[in-house]
Amino acid sequence: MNARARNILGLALVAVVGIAVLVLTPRLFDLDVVLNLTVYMIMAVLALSLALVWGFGGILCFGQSAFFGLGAYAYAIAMFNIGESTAPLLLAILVPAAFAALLGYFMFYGRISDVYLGVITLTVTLILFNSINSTAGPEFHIGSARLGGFNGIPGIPSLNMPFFKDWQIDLEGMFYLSTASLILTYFGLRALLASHFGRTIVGIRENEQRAQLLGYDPRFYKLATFTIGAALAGYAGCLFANWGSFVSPTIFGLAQSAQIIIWVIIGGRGTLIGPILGCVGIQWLTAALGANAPSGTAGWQALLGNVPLILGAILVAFVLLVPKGLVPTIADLGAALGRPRTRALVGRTQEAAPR
Amino acid sequence: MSAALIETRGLGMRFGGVHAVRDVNFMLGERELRCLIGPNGAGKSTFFKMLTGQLRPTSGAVLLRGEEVTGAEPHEIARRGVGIKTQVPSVFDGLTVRENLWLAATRMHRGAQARAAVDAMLERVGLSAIAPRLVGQLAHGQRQWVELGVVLSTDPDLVLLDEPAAGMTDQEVLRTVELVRDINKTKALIVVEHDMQFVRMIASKVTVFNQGAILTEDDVEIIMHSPVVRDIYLGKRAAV
Amino acid sequence: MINRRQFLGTAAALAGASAIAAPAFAADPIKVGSLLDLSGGLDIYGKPMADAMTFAVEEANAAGGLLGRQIKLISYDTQSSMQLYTQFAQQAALKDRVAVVHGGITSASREVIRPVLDKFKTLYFYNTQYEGGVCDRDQFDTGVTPAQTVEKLVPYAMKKWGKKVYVIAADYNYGQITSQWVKKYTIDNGGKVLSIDFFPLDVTNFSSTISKIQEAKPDFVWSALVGGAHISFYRQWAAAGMNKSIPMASTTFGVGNEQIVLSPEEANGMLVCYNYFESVKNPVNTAFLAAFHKRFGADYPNVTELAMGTYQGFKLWADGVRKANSVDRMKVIEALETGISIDAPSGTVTIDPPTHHCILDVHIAEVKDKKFDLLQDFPQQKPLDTAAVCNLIKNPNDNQQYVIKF
Amino acid sequence: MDLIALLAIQVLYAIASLALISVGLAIIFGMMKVINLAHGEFLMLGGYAAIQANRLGLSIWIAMLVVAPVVVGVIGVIVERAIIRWLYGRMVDTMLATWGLSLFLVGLTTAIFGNTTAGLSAPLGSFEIGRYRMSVYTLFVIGIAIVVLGGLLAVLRFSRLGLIARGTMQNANMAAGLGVNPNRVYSITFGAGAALTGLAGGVLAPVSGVFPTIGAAYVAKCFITVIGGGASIVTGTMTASTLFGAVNQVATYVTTPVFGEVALLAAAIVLIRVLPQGITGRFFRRSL
Repeated sequence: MNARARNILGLALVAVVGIAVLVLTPRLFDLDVVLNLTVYMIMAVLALSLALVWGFGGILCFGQSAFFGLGAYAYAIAMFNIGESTAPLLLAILVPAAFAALLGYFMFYGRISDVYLGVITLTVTLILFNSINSTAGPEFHIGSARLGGFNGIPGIPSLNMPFFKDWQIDLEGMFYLSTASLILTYFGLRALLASHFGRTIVGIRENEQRAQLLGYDPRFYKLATFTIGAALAGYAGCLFANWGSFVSPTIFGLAQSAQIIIWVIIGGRGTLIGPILGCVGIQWLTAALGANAPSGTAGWQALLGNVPLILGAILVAFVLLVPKGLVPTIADLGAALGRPRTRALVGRTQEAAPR
Repeated sequence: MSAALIETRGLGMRFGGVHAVRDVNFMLGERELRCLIGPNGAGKSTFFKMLTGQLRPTSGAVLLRGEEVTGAEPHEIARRGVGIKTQVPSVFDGLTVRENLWLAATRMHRGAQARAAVDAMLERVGLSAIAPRLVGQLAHGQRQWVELGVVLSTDPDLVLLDEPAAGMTDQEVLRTVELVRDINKTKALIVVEHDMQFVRMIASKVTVFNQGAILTEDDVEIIMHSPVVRDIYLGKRAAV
Repeated sequence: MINRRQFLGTAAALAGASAIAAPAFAADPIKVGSLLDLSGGLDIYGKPMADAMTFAVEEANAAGGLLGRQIKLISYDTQSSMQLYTQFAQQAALKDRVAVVHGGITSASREVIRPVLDKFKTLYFYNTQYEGGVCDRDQFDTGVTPAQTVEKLVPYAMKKWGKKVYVIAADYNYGQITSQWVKKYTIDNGGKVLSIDFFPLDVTNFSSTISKIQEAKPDFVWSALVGGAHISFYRQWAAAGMNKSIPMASTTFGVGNEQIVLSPEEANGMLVCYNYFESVKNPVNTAFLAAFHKRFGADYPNVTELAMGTYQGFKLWADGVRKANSVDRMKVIEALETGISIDAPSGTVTIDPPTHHCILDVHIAEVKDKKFDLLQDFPQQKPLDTAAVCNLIKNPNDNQQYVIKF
Repeated sequence: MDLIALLAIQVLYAIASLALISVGLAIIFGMMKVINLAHGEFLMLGGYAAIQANRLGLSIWIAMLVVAPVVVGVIGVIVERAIIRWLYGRMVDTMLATWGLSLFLVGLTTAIFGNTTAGLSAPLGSFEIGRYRMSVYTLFVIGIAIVVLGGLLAVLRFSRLGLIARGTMQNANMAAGLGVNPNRVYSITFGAGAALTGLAGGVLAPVSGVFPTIGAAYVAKCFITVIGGGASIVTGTMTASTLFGAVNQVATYVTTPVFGEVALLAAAIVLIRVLPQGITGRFFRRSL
């Protein structure tokens, strides 16, 4: 059937583009471009983690940055104590996942939903931020790693080939790793969503009651989704800690959480490619606005260089005018142009949160 | 004793001061078909919600094949073979008809088997033509059929139908009747319905609810002519 | 910790690339990078510094530029975000290929960009007063350190008010380490620190702290509070009528123009100690202020300590370039290590070769009606704290921030 | 003894200020089931309104108690017309849109006022409790909180507006039943909520100072207080802020402000877990 054909075509396209970026960038561009792209790729992985949890699982998580931060900190702390990056890398995934599993059990099995979920995830993020932010004193350290409070942890050793301590990854290696991670994450999630599990979580998002009356336990599925998302975010955090070789509490902050949600909104809930585009677009915009900002600029220029202003306007505009986000809207337009149906699993409901 | 597929003992539900259901002792055998009738607010839907675990009874017990399931989670009860078609069609609007049925069928089968089951069910409820459509875009009647298909796809032993004929055209009603009879060949059903014609066509035995309690329980013809029932309920619908 | 070999490799490849990609004509301008927070929570510090940098560059260009080339200022707004500090530092070093980077405000931001610029062999000037201890041949720190200010202000305040001190400080490197210095000098002068309380930069409610202080009954309070939110402490302090009964000394008050934001009733009588005040009397300063106000308007609130640090940082680097007659990183470093010295608005400022910090004048002043009255001058103070742990002449490959033990 | 008195006042103050900053949000949430994430910025705007008015020579009292609520109230009505109205029934989208609004307002105020903390000096001077001195203004804030909540209670209970409001709280159509256009009720409600928020912002300006990003420090607390309080406006706000305020202040005194915050947040999580519908979702159901 042609829907499936288009589907495969789409996947192939993504694969080609992804691999092209992976292979060509370092050959065509200067190192600074490569480095910037590296961080975009890392953030895109983070965007995908929320795309899964919120866009498909329907779980509004204001605290995705908490897992991102936990991953980064777990890696940094473990790295200073162990020095060989295999275990730290795993910890960066396991710690956030475990934390999410606990929190998720607490929330989902406590029948807490949509807005209240938002409140709790938000609150947890703030707790982490406040706590970590007030650990500047020398008394706060885990093993040989000082937490550093507001200043964070600078000079984090970079990843090495598993079990080969001296075979450390360099800047280009970092780019290859991040880009490959993004590509694999994308296809991994596509596979997950095509699986029975994936369709079930979408079903639960669509109609929790019905899913339950069919014998699916929403609490379990939500918990699983939440945990997978956290693990992914933690992995992104580990990459981020490598990219800048520092972590600081701001990655727990509200601003960070806001960013992630904005990426997903703009790209579109219920798609994977959308959040990636949204993420890269916004990141690029933020950096572009900040570059070459001489002092004493005129009022209106100041407004243009004013990142929160622009981001805020974008967010409001999208919620009001393009609530589904770019990709689904474009897909719908495509559908409107005489196509019988587009990807059915694209979120059709106005409200992504479960009813 | 073991004959009973589902049984309730002194089942009761109170919201604050209100007794929505009180002391209901109900019993249904394997492959039996029962109609529940009674005026609005008689507690029929509440009763259903307790059978399916959507509500936790404030008193009494629900037993499936002699095992107590009182206050179990809805999905647990569903997994023990109880399927319900709710009053307002409850389906996955964002998914296609096929995906709706597939999600239900995969509770029992996997892979090719599931796909086969889905195709069969599409045939059975006459939805093959619109299988790729999004359910959210279908008409009310069609969504009713989708929900029926979804419920049956999980292959339950007990099917609860809450006003299946509501908002259906006459020949849709007839098709429903056939379907119900067909289902009843292999499964037990409890049907809540106002339309007495419909009840007459499918049921032999009828349970009458009134003010949250079972008023009486008897053969459909007798119920039809019982003055008491007539007074509390059928009075206004005698003409039907 | 960091894999040197790889980075050297990269850097070498890079140098090669740049040699091919951008052959330097004498004509094309010298690029100077500036990384400062012009938005977000820290721009109260960043904006004045950016203005000073703009002024310094324009002044230099008006005077014919450097080595006959014009200077092009490339200014980045890091938006108080650590990620952007990294990103822009990379951009400045690799894309713009700037000759030097001036900037960084908090120690956090400095420690984020320092490794990046080391990595890509780009000279780095950090022009903010800070807690001291950074030892890195690739970097110069033109701001004052505790040994230059705290060491003077503590005994002065103790002589004036008494020996019992209550310290409140911002909860990060600067606050933590500075308060340690305060404690050290208080004890050295036979005084006693009653308590040290730390506050994250976003705390705005100090009511319970104020009553704790009242309980402790110190002779004076030492404030190392930082940032916009902490201004509310001074307000609440005054509102409780405490500024009448317990005086206050600080080496952070005024850096964010607090003395202008607060009313005289709230701020008067506070003792501070810095390298630069507008009220410093010397011809260079008079000329500077005249020119600066001509550029940024007569109503420009105040040239802060940090702004002056930035201005002087640029001047020092420029002299280094002239002396080296090149913008090459190593040549400039060696030139600066000869102990270059300039006549700046704050007085003579000299590079201290072993530490890459500055020898400069400091002044104790008192807040008086939104201005600073100079009380006492301490000419040519050395960065003794850093000197105690850091000698880049002896071991030029040293590269870390020492946390000085007491 | 005097220490006890001092602490008592501080706890009262913590409660009062929490109630004051939350009540506006509570009105909007209780009546419209709208979570306004730009609430913190409304507080911030109230602060700036008061300060600017005062700079223009108005008495600080007029500036705080009249100008601030009026200005922010008007802004509230505009926001309701421009954004909220289009998103009714889409709780999450409303949340996101208002979040965008909050970013926008932060950017705008930064562009206008810059990041330097503006502020008023608190009037009324200070008084002594035994060995301690304390700002009289603290008592004033407590007083304002009492007046606001009391007044609100009276309005809801006795005025026609209150009747309509309660009606709308039960269900939106009821307002229509009372022959009132729900849209008008909504924009009035939102305006009123915003106005009270502006008032709070104005009143707290002298205590905490005002800068564009200060909203972030408030919004989470308000958010939590309202959710924790549950549907009924006055009782919910009062009970929740009493609980959280006390927890916060005590923890702060015993340890540090940071731990005070954390304790508050932790308490909130537990509360929501135990009472997902908030305090008034379980107790005092019929209350306002």
